[in-house]
Parts: sequence; structure tokens; C-alpha cells
Amino acid sequence: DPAIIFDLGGKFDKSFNEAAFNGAERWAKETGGSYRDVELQSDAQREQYLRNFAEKGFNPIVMAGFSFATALETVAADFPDTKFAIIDMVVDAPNVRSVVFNEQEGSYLAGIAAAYAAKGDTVSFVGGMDIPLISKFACGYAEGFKSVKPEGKVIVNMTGTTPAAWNDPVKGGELTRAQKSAGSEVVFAAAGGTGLGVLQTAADEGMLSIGVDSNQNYLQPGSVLTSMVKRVDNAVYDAFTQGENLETGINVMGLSNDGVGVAMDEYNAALITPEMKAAIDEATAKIISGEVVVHDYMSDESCPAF
Amino acid sequence: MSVQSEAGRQATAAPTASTAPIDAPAIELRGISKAFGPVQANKDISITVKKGTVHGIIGENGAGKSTLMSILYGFYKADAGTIHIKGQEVQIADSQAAISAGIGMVFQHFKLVENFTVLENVILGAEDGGLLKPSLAKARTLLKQLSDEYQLSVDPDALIEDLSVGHQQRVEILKALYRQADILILDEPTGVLTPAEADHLFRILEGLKEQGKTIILITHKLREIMEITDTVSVMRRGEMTATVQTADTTPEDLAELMVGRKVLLHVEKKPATPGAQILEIENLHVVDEQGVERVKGIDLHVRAGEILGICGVAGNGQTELLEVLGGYQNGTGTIRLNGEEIDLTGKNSDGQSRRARGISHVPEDRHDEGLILNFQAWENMVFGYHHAPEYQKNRFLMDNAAIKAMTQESMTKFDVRPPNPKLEAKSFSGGNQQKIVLAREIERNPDLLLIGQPTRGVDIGAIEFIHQQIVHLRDAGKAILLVSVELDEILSLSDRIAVMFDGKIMGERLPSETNEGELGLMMAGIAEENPGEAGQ
Amino acid sequence: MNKMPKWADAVLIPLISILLAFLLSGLVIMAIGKDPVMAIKTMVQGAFGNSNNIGYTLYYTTNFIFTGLSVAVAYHARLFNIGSEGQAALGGLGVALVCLYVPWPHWAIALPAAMIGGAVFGAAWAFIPAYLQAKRGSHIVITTIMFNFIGSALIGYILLNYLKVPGSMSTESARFGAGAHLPTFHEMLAPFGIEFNKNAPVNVSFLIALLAAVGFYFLIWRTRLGYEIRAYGQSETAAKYAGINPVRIVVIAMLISGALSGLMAINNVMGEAERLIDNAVEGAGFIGIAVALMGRNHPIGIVLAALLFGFLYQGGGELSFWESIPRELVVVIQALVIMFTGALDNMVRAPLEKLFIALNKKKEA
Amino acid sequence: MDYLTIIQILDSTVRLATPLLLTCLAGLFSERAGVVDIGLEGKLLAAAFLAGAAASVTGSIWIGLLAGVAGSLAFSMIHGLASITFKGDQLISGVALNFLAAGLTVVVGQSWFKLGGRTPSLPTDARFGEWNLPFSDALANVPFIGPLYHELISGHTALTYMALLAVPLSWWVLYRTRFGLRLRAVGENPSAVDTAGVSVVRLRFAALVIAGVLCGMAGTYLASLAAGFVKDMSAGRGYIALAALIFAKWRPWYALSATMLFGLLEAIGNRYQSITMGDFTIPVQFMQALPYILTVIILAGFVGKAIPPRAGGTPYVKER
Ligand SMILES: Nc1ncnc2c1ncn2[C@@H]1O[C@H](COP(=O)(O)OP(=O)(O)OP(=O)(O)O)[C@@H](O)[C@H]1O
Ligand SMILES: Nc1ncnc2c1ncn2[C@@H]1O[C@H](COP(=O)(O)OP(=O)(O)OP(=O)(O)O)[C@@H](O)[C@H]1O
Ligand SMILES: [Mg+2]
Ligand SMILES: [Mg+2]
Repeated sequence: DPAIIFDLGGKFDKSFNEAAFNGAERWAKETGGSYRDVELQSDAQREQYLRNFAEKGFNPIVMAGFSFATALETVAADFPDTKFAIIDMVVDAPNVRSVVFNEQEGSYLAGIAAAYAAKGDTVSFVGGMDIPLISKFACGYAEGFKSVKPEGKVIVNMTGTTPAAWNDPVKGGELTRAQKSAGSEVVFAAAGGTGLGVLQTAADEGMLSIGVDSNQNYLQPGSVLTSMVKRVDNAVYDAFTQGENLETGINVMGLSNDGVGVAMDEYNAALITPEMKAAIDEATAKIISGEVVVHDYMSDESCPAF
Repeated sequence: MSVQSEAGRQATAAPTASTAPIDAPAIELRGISKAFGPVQANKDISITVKKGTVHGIIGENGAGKSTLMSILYGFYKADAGTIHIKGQEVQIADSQAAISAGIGMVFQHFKLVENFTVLENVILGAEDGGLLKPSLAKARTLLKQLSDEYQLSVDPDALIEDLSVGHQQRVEILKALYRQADILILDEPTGVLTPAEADHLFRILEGLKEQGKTIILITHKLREIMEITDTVSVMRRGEMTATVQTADTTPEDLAELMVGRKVLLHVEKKPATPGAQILEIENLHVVDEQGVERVKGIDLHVRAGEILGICGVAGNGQTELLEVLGGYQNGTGTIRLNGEEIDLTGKNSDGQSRRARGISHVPEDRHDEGLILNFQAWENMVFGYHHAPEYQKNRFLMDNAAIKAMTQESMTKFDVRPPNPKLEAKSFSGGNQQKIVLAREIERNPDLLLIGQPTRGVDIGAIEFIHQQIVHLRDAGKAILLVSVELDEILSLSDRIAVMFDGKIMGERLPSETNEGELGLMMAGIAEENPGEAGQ
Repeated sequence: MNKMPKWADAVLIPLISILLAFLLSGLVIMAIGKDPVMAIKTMVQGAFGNSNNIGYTLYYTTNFIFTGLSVAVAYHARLFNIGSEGQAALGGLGVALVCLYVPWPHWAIALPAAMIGGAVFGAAWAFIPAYLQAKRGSHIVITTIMFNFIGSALIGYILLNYLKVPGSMSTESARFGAGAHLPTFHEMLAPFGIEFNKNAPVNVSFLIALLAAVGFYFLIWRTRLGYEIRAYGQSETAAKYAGINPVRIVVIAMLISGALSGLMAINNVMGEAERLIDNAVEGAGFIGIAVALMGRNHPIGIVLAALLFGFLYQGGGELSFWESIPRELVVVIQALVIMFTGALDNMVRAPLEKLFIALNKKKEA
Repeated sequence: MDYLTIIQILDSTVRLATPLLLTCLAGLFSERAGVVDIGLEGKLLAAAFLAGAAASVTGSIWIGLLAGVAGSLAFSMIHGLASITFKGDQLISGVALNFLAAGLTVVVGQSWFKLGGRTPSLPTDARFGEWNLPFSDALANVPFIGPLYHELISGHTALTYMALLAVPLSWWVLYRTRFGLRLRAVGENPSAVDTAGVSVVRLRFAALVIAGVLCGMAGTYLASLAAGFVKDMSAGRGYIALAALIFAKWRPWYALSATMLFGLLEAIGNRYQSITMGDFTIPVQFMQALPYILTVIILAGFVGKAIPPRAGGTPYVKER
């Protein structure tokens, strides 16, 4: 059986971990198979749980989150016959599949959507904890926005520096209000539980918002412009489906293979104008073709668009 | 001596009154027992108090006096026994019930809210209606009446913490009167009072008695018993051992009843043979934290082998004088010990350096200063001297075994009961706590012993012992500076007496050539310095 | 004269309290539709079942011993140090700096240096609140809470801007050199022919923690400083009378407290992670409060309480691992244990006391 | 900084300060009665959870408020049981309650809603709406006072106005009523209250009931503002309220200023996350820590010694 370990945020974080969980559930439902999962409490448990699973013969073992890299490096070597999949990080081992996402590409599209939706030239971003991964989202978003409105302004705020920043919807709401009063019309939330407060406040304040990781359009129908979906669910689903014969190596999930994207559904149909749609499609094509390369913040920890 | 040990029990035989007879006793306790865990504080106690009388209760520390009265006041619940007030059996489940039965109590440690005003304290628990304003207004007028009637004047708007102890006590009495108490219990009321205040209190009590109120008075001072009570009960180890008419007994008899042996009520001492000057104080000033000048230029000296007694009404600078000498208050001026000047400020002015130079100090307040109540006796026995080399095992560790052995010895020597070094200080009675402090300070064999209120709240047996120890130290050629509000004590212990008033020395007297009256006047700042007497 | 024999006070009451806590926890487990007997089995098995599990239990225990001792030292001086969390975090920074910037040849040299680094940084983080309390009367409870927040912001900033490995996703420092690797129980016990799981994170720091507990005992009950700390804690006025300088005691007690918290980093940062991770303390500072209070501020009590919490942490983790019980259930069990052993112990004590008094009376009669 | 920005920052201050204020007043009643309450955080969380849960199920935030208050009250009563009835350690009890709330909200939430401890999102009509005071819209465009009235004074939720009203009310109760006198007395010297014939236990429980109600309101406010419960959403506000309480020297009006100050600092921190001055950029982390740093500075410089109620933290034990 396959197994999956969720990161400290917990499997119901309405975003990253939850997407992974959904992928596993979808697999279980479709194949009738069963799998095991566990949530972390502490950093020291990463290696412990990996081993627990490996020792009990679970295969493949998927872990949601870059923080598992260090633990996986040692464990993978100890269990050469077990296949592992790590999401959001590259671990160089013969029995590991590393799934990384080009979040910047999806965020770029979100930025374009924001640029078209905004009447003025200011949009904003609320991040959760201040870590490079979140800046990667912000940077792509800003680039996309500026590709449409080069003189425009993107306000970037982070909720905090501790893990509590993932679970403070009230503060998320306040940041959103502050951004609104600074002129922002569209806010992109990449902030876990905090993001729920952002989406809520945006709806209350008559702003548009953009969800993250999972499709969050339904959370505030008519107010969520779109969601920058990161198909972690697909990554998990794939890994589970391939089972013990999991293909190892690096697996980049970008626009080209539907790894990231912006969600279009009945909840936001009314918000998507034809021009916006056209611009998004065009950018998608250009990114896939390589004509446009969206800057990856993680590559040099800086962002030309800020 | 006509001891009616059976008095209590005889009273029990009186007809159980369903209809109260006119002259039913104000209070009748029958068979009261109370245990605190394994401690039997009261054993089958019966007592009858007639209306309109003053009834005294005496007994050693820990005999169970406070417990008995607290039961009557509903503070503790008795394990067994019944309470009859004016012939009616009453259930006193809490203080509210006691108050409605007309009982008021002034506890040994006042039950006042320090940062409330007098008025607020008085109405607390006895307010009329949900809003304070009418209650406060009513209390204000009533208080005025009461204080006029009984000479109990206090400023109704003063904060309790700003009042002297004597005034705080008045507030406690006013509280009881405001609640229309006609039975008033006072637990060691004079322990903290100056003689003048105590006299004032007794006048108030006389007044109350004349009004037909019944008063129960717990005290360690036989003089007070003789002076104002009509009957007196003696308690020992939780039992009521005797109840007698005050007129039929003598202090000596009472003391023997209490302690179970003959007690010396006056101090036996040889005349002093003063030697070299140990302590010299010149022009000492002390300003406290609030910026009030407490000591205003004092000159004093104490010789080896003499006891200098300082008397004065509390709050006239004696406390600060001791504190400066003991090293935990800063002052200005000159102090010399054995001819060498002492640092009054800076690094070497703390208690540790004072002790290192041979000054020992028995502080006025054993609970807050002299002892750590939660420390065991042996730990308390080196308190302040814990840096002394003889208590160190090596550079890092203290020699606990040696300290315990030393404590055991001192406790035996000073007759601390029980002589168990491992008991926490708080589980000793007041007198025994005081003996621990004394043992610690005297056994250091200091050149100068500072000693404040050595016998406050201590029973007669212990007082006798403590006084003997002080005299022994003097006879060993040490200098002793004694501060006490007890004129008796000052007069009988001191070789020389200085009176303090308003931060200054009003004058010095020899005990043989003065009396309570003169000292009392000087303490009030009235008498003038008589140049002929004190100069030497 | 005593109401109760010592053993009843020290052993019986905590035992009954823990039992009650587990009983109630069992009800909660039943309420969410699981089998409590199974759960307790899983927890015990998960915490002590094999050397791997024991290794994890002891690893957590080590953290809690350090923070528990830290809180207790301050408590003896009547200072309520809520700041262990932040002090331990800063200790982590100290340890990381020591380990990162010096190419240590051998752990035996690296460890003392790291201990100094952790202790100094932890103490430094306690110093300001201590100084403000002593000199300005600023309430130490607030200032230490504030310093927890400030500390986490500071560590985040330093990690992100100075220590992070460029190009890495995680907010964490580079891995320490091999010379800073602390021997785990596996490595320590192997020479004696004892097989201990090689993956368990428990390491030589555990022994250091026990030493710290012994040191704590001597400090508090055998030295002059400890005597003064306790005296000050019991009564400030009496301490002044005895010539004990309050400012000095407050500052020193807090420095020691901070240093003990900081020392925790040799376990989690140097011993386990071998690099500095963001939020490496993970609430151990707060658990330290419970450990100190439950351990009655005595080293033996603290070690036992730390072990109990280590058990709850590890056993609870296994419980959520194997039984798919939400990991927060462990927090509930912890809460109940703290409640019953810490705050509600009179509930157990009062009837027991009565029982013993009655028994004694019977014996006497 | 223009006028409108200031108004908006102040508006944000009021929103952020409201839960702090209610929680702080809760702590005030409890601690004034001599029961130290570091379990505020837990009560806040428990209330937020139950409020969110009840409001999402019933669709009425008022029922949510009832549930939130009930939850917080239950926690208060456990605290009372431990620290008043059984004379246990108040700090331990508080710590335990904080753990209990953190765990129980998620465990129960998961078993009820299967959303990982979250409650479903609250629709707009299951949240507190903004109250527009009379003439608010009419005055909106009047210069100066228009924005002041429309943005800042008007347009908050019912709970905000209740919180603000709670300040004078608390003051009045504490200083002008019999109950208040007794409550303050029991926090200073319980034996004085006892010997005056008033039940210490009952008074302290009454104080805890008030604390429970106020904390319940604060938790409900959080749940309403964030439109639902998310685990750990109290995010340390209980501790901040405790800090504010000490800051306020246990007095109602000061509590208002203290919580407003904390709210203001946070509002400013939210708005100006990084400030660039020439070549030097003040890091975000610094701005985020600023409220805490300022608290320490103010505490060190201006407040000095705050004297807590004297009997605080110690159970009232008559017989040992
Ligand atoms: N609240 C209490 N809890 C436990 N034991 C108590 C309590 N109060 C008094 N005791 C014990 O009961 C006994 C009687 O104490 P009590 O205070 O009545 O003595 P007392 O005669 O008033 O002494 P003193 O002259 O020192 O005031 C003592 O042994 C004391 O230790
Ligand atoms: N609550 C209590 N618990 C345990 N012992 C008590 C309690 N209250 C009093 N005692 C003990 O009862 C005895 C007498 O108590 P009391 O309070 O009357 O003090 P005391 O001996 O008169 O001392 P002082 O008059 O100096 O305060 C002492 O042994 C004291 O330690
Ligand atoms: Mg007494
Ligand atoms: Mg006494």
C-alpha cells in the first residue's frame, strides 16, 4: 500500500496539504485501494515516520513538503527497495521521485487575471509565513501583473515569521483591508488558514481575491477571481497510481503538464472577461513554448518585478 | 486561689433554654472540639461568659485561643459542640451567622483591605443595597456618631495602609460596632499597640462594657488581665484548664496555670558593669523611600556590658534606627563600631558586612524579616550568616550537616519546642519562632546586638526565657540596643533608657530614676530634656 | 504528627491523578469513536516498545528537562519565566553559530563550546527582562512573553538573511560539520555491546540534561547562591534583612534560567537536526512550565515529569500514527495530565489525607 | 500620511483592539477577584470554536454568541473548580486550559465537521454585520468629520460597541456597586471578605462567570470577523491581553488605552511592513516585532512597577 505524510500545517489546511490529501482520496476512491496517512507534530518525527512506514513495507511513500528533504536523504539510502516521492523539493537518490512545481508560472497567470480585473493599477499579495517559497508565488504574480501594467504596483505583505502566520485569519483580514485602502483591488492570498480570512475580507470589502493551491473559487463565489491551483493532488495521485514501480527522478510540474494553472469554474465564470481569458491563454502558450520565462524567485532569491 | 476548673461543665448543666431567660449568659460554648488535620487545636471546650462582662483568655502560644474564638466567629467550623448566644442555640456556619448573632471580632492579624478607605472597609459586607453611594453616606454619619460616643476617631477617607496600627485597630472595632455587635472578641489587641494606645483601647473597652456589651479578650499580658477583666479562662494544649474570677487570682497563679510551672514575672539581673564604648552614633539622619525624614539627627552610644533601651511610640524612627544599624536602610551621619567608622552607603553597607563586623540584629517583624516561614528551622538558623566560613563545606557548597548539628544544639539550648531542626519555621508558635531568631543572633556572639520588639505576641513562659538570654549576653560584656514599645520591658531590662519622639532623642533616663508616667509623657513629646540626668 | 506519609504525598497522589487524567482521556477517545484500551496500549508500546521508540521518548524528555529546570530556577526566585521558548530559540542560534563557523575536529571539543554558545545566547535573551524586572519593576511575565515574539522574529530574520543556504527552499541553516555530530545512544552503547536503534535521535545531551538536574539540585539546595535565590523567592523583605541584594538575585536567577533553556539547543539543534531550523523549539518552552510546576520545582520531579511528557509526546505521536487519531488528541491528554496532577491535586489529596488521619487514629486507639 | 490613512489605521486599530479589550476586561474581573488567569488564550479559542460551530450550524451569530459564551464559561468554571474549590495552582490550571482548548477544538471540530478542526465558513448573515450609526452615510462626504464619523466611529459590529460600553460599565460595577467593592476586596484580602460575612468562593466564581462571558464575546468576535474557526486562530491574543492587563494596572479605562495601543501598533505594523529609508530597509521582521518591542520599552520607561491585586494567584486557604 502507499502512504503519505503531511507537513506541519496538517492535512486540512485548505491548501497545500489538503490538495495532497485530495489526490490520495481520489486515488482511493477510483481504485478502491487503501493507503495510510499521518500528520506531523514535530520536526523530529519526519524521519521517524518515514522509517515507520518504510519498515512496515508501505510503498511508495509520498511526503508533502520540502522540509522532508533532509530526513529523506538518510531514509532513502536505508531503504533502497522502497520508492519515495517528495513534493516541492529535489532529493537526489535513485529511489526518489522529486516533484517540483513551477508556482511562478501559475502565479504569473494569476497576476495577468488580476491586472485585467483591476480598474486601477494596484493589486496586492498576502503571504503566510515569510519564507522563500511564498516569495516565489509573490514574484510570479507581480511579474504577470506587470506584464500587463508595467507601471502598476503590487503590494506584498507577509503575515508573520512564525508558523502561527498560517493560522491567523483575523490578521489576514486586516492586511487585506490595509491593502485595499492603499488602493489594491485584487488580493492574492498564499497563506494557508490565514488566506481564508483574506478571501473573506475581500468579499466583505467588495474586493476580488485569488485563492491558492486548491481551487478555492467556491469559498466566496463571485468574489474569488480565480485560484492559482497547484496540482499537488495530481502529483500524489500519479505517485499512488504508479505504485511500487514509481518512476524516479525529477518531475517538474508546470503549465505544460497541467501541474499549475488558474482555476476556471462556475463560481468565477462571471468574473472572467473575454480579454482576460485571451491574455491568460496567450501567456500560457508563450510560457509553454518557452517564449516567456517567468523568473523563479528561489533561483536567486530576488525578484525583478518587486 | 479559687480555681473552678469545673465551671464550664457546671454551666453545661443549666437548663437548655428554648425560651431565653432574662439573665441568660451572653455566650455559652459547649463541648467545642476542633482538629486541624492531626492537630487537636480545641478539645471539648466549654465556657460561659456573662453579659456585660469582660472575659479574658490566656494561654501559651498555640494553646488554641485564637482557634476557639474563630469558631465562635464562624471563621472555622467546629468538629463538635454547640454554641448558645443569649440562651439560644445558634448554628454559626459562617461569619455572617456570627454577625447576625451580634458577635464582632477583632483578629490578631487585622482583616482589613489595605488599599481601601476606612469607610469602604467598614461597609464591606454590610452594605445596604446594590449601590455604594447611599451606604457610604449612611456609614459616614453613623461612624461619626460611633467615634464620638466611644472616642474612636479615625479619618473615614484615609486609606488603611496609611494608618497606624492603632488606628487600624479602631477601624476593626468600628467595623464590629457598625454591625451592631454586642459581643466583641479581641485577639491579642495590645500586641502591636503602644502603651498610650493600649490605654486608650482599654478606655474604649470600659465604655463598651458600660453600654452593656460583652467583651472577650485574648492576651499574653497578665497586667491587662488583672486590669480590665472580670473573669479569666486559661487554656493549655487545646484544653480549657481553668476559669477563675479575676479578683480571686494573682498574676503568678495565672502564669503557673498557663505554663504548668512557676514563672518569674520580673527580670532578675545584676547591676551593669559597662565597659568600653562599642557603638557610637553621631548626627544620624534617615530618609525613607517616600522621601520622609524618619530619623532627624541622633546621637547615641552603647557600651560593652550594657543594655540601652529605646522606647517610643511606634513610627517615631526607632524602626529606621535599627534598620540603618542593621544595614538595610541607608542613612547619613557617622556610626562607629569599636571606634571604627561604618559605611552607611555603598557596597559595604549591607546586612552581610554588618554581620561580618559583629553586629547581630533581631528584627521587629519575625514573620516578614527575621524568618523565612517556609524554610526549615536549620535553614533559618543561618539566615544572614550563610556566608560564614564555618558553614561552608568547600568553596561551592554549604555544610548542611554542620548547620543541622549546630541548629539542634541551639534549639536545645534555647528551649525551642519542638526541638526539631527539620520543621518549617511556620509550624512553630510565635514564641518559639522568636526563640529561633534569638538563638541565631545571640549564638553568633556579637559585639553589638540590635533587638526590636523581642517579646511581641510571645507567651509569658517564653518571655521569661528571652529576657534571661538578653541579660546573659549583657553580662558576657556585649552591647545591646533594645527597641520595644513595652514600657514594662524597657524598664525592667534596660540599664539606660532613651526616648525617641519624631525622629529625635527626647532624652535619656536611668530606669531607677524614672517611671512609666514620665516616659509616657516623653514618648508623647511633652516632657523636656532634663540636662542633669542623662549626660554621664 | 504528619497528615500523610511521605510516600503517599510523593507517589500515591501523582499516580492517582495521572490515572484520573487517563480515565478522562479515555472518555474523550471513546467519544471520538476509538478504543481507549487500544489507545493506551499503542501509546505505551509507541513510547517504550523498542529502543527506537525509547530513543524518541528520551529525546523529547531531554528537551523538557532543560526547559523544566529553566522555569524552576526562576520560580525558586518567585520569577515566572514564560520566556523559555524564546531563550531556547536563541540558544539554538548560539549553538548554530558555534557549530557552523568553527570546523570542529571532534564532538568532545565541539560540545562544550556549543554548550557555552547556547547558554550564553539563552542567558542573554533572559537578561533584558531580568534587568528590567530588577531595576524598573517591569513585570517579567509580560516582558518574557514579548521576548518570545521578538526572538522568533529575530531568528527568522537571521535565518532568512544570513544563515539560509542560498537556493534552498527551507528556512534553515546549512548542516553542521561532521565534527559537530553528537554521539547518539546507538553510537554510545555500541562499544558496550548494547544494541540501540541507530536512528533514534536521543544523544549524549540526555546525559548532560541529567547532569544539569543534579547540578540544579546542588545549586538550589547546597550552595549559598541557591540559598539566597530561595530566600529571595520566599520573602523579599527578609532577603533584604539578611543582606541579600534583590537586583543581583533576580538577574542571576534569570541568567541561569535562560542559560538552561539555551542549553536545550544542544539536543534539538546540535543533536537531532544538526542544523538550525526555524521554530526549532516547538513549544518545549511552554511544556517546560508544566514540567516545572508538576515536578514541584525539584529536579527529581522535573526529570520524572519530563519523562511523562516525553512519553505523552512520543506515545501520542505513535497513537496518531497508527490509529489515525488526530494528533491534537495528544494535546488534550497533556492538558488533562497537567490539570489533574498540577491543579486538581487537592481533589485527590483531601480525601486521602482524611483517610490517613482516620487510619492513624485507628492505629493509636 | 494623509488624514484618510490615519482614519483607516485607527479604524483598523478599533477592530484589532476589540477582542483584546474584551479579553483584557475578562482578565481584569478575574484577577481583581484574586484569580490569576493565564487561561485567557484557551477561553478565547474555545469560544471562537463554539461560536463558529454554532453559527455555521444554525446560521445565526447570536446563537453562536451564546455557544461561544457557554464554552468560555465552561472553561472558566473548570478554572474555578481547580483554583477556587480545590485550591489548586492557578497558573497550572491556566496552562492546562490553554492546552485543553488547543487540543479539544481540533479534535471535536474534526469529529463534527471533518474539516480538520476548521468550522465551515460562515455566510455573511451568520456573522455580525456592521452597524451604521445614524446619519453615517449622510455625513460621509462632509470634510474632516465625515470620514471620522463614517469610517471610524460608525460601521463596527455590535460587539465592538458592546466592548467599548463594557469599559465604563466595568468601571461603574467595580467602583460604584456593592458587588464591585466586594470583588475588589476579595482580590486584595479574601479573609477580610470572609470575616465580613461574605462568601469568598461565591464572589470569585461570580468574577469568573463575568470573565467567561467577556471572553466568550471576544472569541465570538474573532470567529465572526474571520467568518469561521480555524485552529489556533487566537494566535496569542490571550497573552497579549494579559500583557495589556498588567500594562493597564488592572483598571478598566487603562485597559481601554492599553488594548487600543496594542491595536494601534499592530495596525501600523500591518500597514507599513517594510520601510525603506535611503539605502537601508527596515526588515519586515522588525516591523512585525515592533509592537512587542515597544511594549517592552513602554513597560521599562513609563509604566514602572504595576502592583497586582495582593491576593492574586494564591488560593484562599483557611485550614491547612
Ligand atoms: N488554620 C489552621 N490550620 C492548621 N492548624 C492550625 C490553624 N490554626 C491554628 N492551627 C493549630 O492549632 C493550634 C492552636 O492554634 P491557635 O492559633 O488557636 O493558638 P493560640 O492559642 O491562638 O496561640 P497564640 O497565642 O500564639 O496566638 C496550633 O497548634 C496551631 O498550629
Ligand atoms: N493557617 C495556619 N496553618 C497552619 N498553622 C497555622 C495557621 N495559622 C496559624 N498557625 C499556627 O498556629 C500557631 C499560632 O498561630 P498565630 O497565628 O496565632 O501566631 P502567633 O503564634 O500568635 O504568632 P504572632 O502573634 O507572632 O503572629 C503557630 O504555630 C502558627 O504557625
Ligand atoms: Mg492566636
Ligand atoms: Mg499569637
